[in-house]
Amino acid sequence: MTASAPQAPVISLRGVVKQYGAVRALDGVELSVAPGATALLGPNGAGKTTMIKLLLGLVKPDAGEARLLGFDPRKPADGVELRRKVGYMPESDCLPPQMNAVELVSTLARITGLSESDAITRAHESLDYVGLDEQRYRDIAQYSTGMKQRVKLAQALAHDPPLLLLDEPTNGLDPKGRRHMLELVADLGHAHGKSVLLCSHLLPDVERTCDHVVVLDRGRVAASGALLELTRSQSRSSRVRVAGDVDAFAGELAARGIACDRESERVLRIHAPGEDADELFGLAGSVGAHLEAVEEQRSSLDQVFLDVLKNSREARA
Amino acid sequence: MTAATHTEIYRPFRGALAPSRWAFWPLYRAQMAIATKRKLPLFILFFGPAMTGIVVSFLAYLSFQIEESGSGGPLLSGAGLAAQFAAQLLEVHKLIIQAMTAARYFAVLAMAWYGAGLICDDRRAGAHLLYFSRPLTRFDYMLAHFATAFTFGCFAVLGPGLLICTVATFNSPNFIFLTEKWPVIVGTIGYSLAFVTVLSALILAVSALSKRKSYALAAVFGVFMSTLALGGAMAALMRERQWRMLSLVSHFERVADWWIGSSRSIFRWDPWWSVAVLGGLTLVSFAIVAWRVRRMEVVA
Amino acid sequence: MSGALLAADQLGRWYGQVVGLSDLTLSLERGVTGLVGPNGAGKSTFLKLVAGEIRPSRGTLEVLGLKPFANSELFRRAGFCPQQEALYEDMTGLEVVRFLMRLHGFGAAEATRRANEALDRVGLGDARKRRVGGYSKGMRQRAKIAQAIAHGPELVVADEPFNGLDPVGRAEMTALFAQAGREGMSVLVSTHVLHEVEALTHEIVLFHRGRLLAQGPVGQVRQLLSRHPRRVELRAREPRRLARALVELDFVLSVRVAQADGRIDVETFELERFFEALTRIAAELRVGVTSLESHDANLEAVFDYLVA
Amino acid sequence: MLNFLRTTWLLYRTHLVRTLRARRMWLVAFGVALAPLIAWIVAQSPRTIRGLDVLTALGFLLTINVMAPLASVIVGAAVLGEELEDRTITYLLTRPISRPAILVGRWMASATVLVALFALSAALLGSIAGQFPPPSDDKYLIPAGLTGALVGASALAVFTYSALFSTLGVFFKHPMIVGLGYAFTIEGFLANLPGKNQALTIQYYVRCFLASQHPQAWAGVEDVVPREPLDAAQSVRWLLGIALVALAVGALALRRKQYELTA
Repeated sequence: MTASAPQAPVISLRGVVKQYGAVRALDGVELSVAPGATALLGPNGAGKTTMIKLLLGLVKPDAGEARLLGFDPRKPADGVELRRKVGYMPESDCLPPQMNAVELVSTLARITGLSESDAITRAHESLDYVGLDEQRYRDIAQYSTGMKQRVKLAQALAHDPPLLLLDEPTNGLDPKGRRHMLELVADLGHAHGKSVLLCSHLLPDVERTCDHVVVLDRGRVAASGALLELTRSQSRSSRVRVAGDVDAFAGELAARGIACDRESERVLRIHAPGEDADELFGLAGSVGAHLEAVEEQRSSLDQVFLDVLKNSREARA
Repeated sequence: MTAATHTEIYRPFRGALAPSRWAFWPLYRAQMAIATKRKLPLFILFFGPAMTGIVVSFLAYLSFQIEESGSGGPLLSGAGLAAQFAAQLLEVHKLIIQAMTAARYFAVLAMAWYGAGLICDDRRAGAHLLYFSRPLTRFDYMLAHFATAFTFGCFAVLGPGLLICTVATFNSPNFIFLTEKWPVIVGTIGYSLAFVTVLSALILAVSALSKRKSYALAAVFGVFMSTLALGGAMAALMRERQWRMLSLVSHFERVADWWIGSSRSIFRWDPWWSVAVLGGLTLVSFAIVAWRVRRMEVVA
Repeated sequence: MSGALLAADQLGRWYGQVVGLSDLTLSLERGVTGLVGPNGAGKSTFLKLVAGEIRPSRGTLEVLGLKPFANSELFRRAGFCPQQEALYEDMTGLEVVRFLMRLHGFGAAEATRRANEALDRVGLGDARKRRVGGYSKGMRQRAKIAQAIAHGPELVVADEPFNGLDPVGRAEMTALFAQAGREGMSVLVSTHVLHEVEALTHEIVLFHRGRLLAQGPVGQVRQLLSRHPRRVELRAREPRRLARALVELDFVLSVRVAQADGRIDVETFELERFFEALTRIAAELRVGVTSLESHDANLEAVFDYLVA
Repeated sequence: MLNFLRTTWLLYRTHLVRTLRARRMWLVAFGVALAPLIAWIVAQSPRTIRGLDVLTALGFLLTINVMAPLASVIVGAAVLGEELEDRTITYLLTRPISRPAILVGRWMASATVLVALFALSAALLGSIAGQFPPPSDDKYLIPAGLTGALVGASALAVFTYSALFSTLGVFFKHPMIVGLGYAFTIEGFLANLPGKNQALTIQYYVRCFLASQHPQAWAGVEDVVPREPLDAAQSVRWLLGIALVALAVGALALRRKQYELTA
């Protein structure tokens, strides 16, 4: 992602607090989200849903300043106008079972302000985009989880909003459905200039679709930044699977003074100094072995997520 | 389908996004579409009102025919004729009152069935998340649901009433039914609209309070049957009709007698009392609905 | 108890015209097994048949040697964690598990002990004293797993137990099932988030359109697919030079160079010979190979081929 | 057989606690308290009112005719119907227990609560009615056993109604709606028709039980006394018979019933 000129942030929150009785759902959130695809991560109950409701203008912050696409969710007029510019895909079930997909998406589009004919055409266009073919005329009660998730995305797209709030879009989907959904999200986030705020627990999904990551924990921003920076590991090491005489290869490495530890019978983790693995290939060849896999070891987002949570809690303890 | 193919399919929307003044209208249309999808309940619940309308219209038609066929007797003089017209008009008037009483019972059934699930089913399905994440104010949301219940009420009550009045008007010789009995027609329409408004508000409030449609139905039946029984029991006990005021149904009958019926009515109390009670009930119901919808908008 | 954990013979079940399971012949041994398949492939129907909630429309099924439908003997020796979230909302977590344990015939004290022990194991701390109505999705899932293992069954059947859990919860539950497996308890887990199954077990059963598509360790399932070429993904500083060299190898089917990030996708029928050749070429040409991955080992690739 | 009894006792205890804690109990409690409350209010009024009328009018028109079926529908539907709708039934169906015990155990809990509440309400009503000034003409004296009869009738009514509505839960997805349909349209219509088809309703047998013991006391309230009432013993046998048959049918069906709770 070439760093384009820093545009105005899509979402900016300063010192936002939201209290539900004794529970502080949002505890002084400082956040600025640039256009493009951003992931909002956090364990259950970290305040993600509250933040989404705040961004939709459904919930008023107790303190602090919130700006979404230039609107202030606190002002009622802005609140209504704001919701015309946002597509929200809820995490929980939210589809009325007796309606069919076309009825639902066109009705919701009309409520947002499209004319009757625009609403119908947009409904069909969105449903085509999410790949819901002729089932769109059957009642939603008979839909599988996958089809429901697609209708949820379609209704968020119908009025072509510049900002999409997607809450766990791949929840309950099988691999095929999940990959299709991720392709849509990645495509929306990058090819059409839409900004996407994606909440998800499935970190592999986030890695495939988002450029920036914000980690929320107990109502506070524990970490935020570009995905690549966050996951660049400190020491460069690579995981290698070897076929043939593994011990000889390990011996060769040790002779060269290259530190390596044995992860499993045929997998070694090597802290090679060099930029690439050519030297390793050479070494393997020399002892009659060959390499079957070479993986540059970046700490996966799971690891980052767990570490960030750990030290954010230690910091607080 | 790799991502590349998606770029062409997604077409940005070039149309204008009009500021939606009538945001309640599409929601109302959608609710009506859902309700009328299943034809069986529609038939069962509206068979009664339809029959009431047709049968009573036929009776009204018959009562005017007797005059033309004449009983073979000498041509009645002017006064005799006028007396006969008056008798027929009174006859039709009584028919309308009976029709309205029957229609009321069917209306409660139909509106309870279609109205009870309106708000609680939205909450159970989670659909309010979709509605309130759009520029839909709480008032629009309530208005859409109110209009749905109101529509079914009109079909059950206003429908038969209007049918009977029209048939009576066209069959009465040179429209004397219209010229002389127009207060009855106006009264029928007024009463039907008032009755349906109060009932819609009550049912919406019950729907907003209950968790499931079945509980809402039980509550609506409960309110009607228990107040009816209470009124009846107290009246029998105290041997005074005044105590009928405890029953909701009696208030509706009192207003019906006052607007449509003849002046003397089996109920003694001043009709304004009933109007006050029903009006108050409607306001309280709207307040409950507004309060619950407010909570729905915020809580997931 | 020896013998197969579970044996199905031409098992079929449908709801009206909707086919849940069309013709399944399968036998599972003890241990941890992953049940994988797209939405609507028949996993939930199969698990309901195993749990004895519904009867087969056709064919036979035996679990632990017993006919499952409403079979108390089976329910004593097996625990079930259903897919839906509903639980007794007005009771607390502890009350729910203790009540269900009483139904197993345990005395009051024993039931409480088992309930607490199971709730500790799933990590539902002091939330067990709170009403289930207020539980988050993750906590509900833990309570459901607790009621399935509290009576120490031989077999635990769980339908999508990781749904809605965050990575921390997911890792803990995977560890719990793996530990149960090590303690000799057979575990049958259905899920379609593939990287969870990989962490949990190698033994998978693949469902598709109500039929058994493949069964066995992931690698072995992969072998079955000789008709699909193997895909290898390479990254190098000079992708073009490396690609030119690879194309000349006669056992390489196709080479695709993705310009943006210097990625090369290679398809070949003989993986072994390709790796040997690659080691030699990389050492000679010094094109700066940074990563080498063959998509075959991980489950998603296997799943793709089978289900595509 | 031992498993059946043990499970029934267990489910009885758990459901009893849950029923008392449930929010719907407020609705039922209000319905039950209405008659004695009104009687107490009427007692304050200066007018001379006969205790007999208070007992018969409120006892029958309010409690037996409306509150008994309504409360039974609300509580009865929760025995099984609600658990099916929430799909928590799977937790019971996969336990080593006898399935009929689920229906019987839970119905007993509901019946216990209903019978206790309604008997209490009738007794309370009887005692309040007793305190009214004695009527001038002793034809209107409250006969000795009348309160007892009302207590018996209320208890029998909810006993039978709850059995019927609980069993509906085994067969219908929405037992509440079916129950309401039966209670207020079928019973409301048939029970008040002259002629034989009254016998199709539970209300008829309850009225026979009431009217057969003190016919003259019920003269004041219209359509209580059916044309040829059965005597008290016969109507009790009918009511208990209906309840047991309903439960037996439900219990047997539950053994083989498959609940396809597809998502």
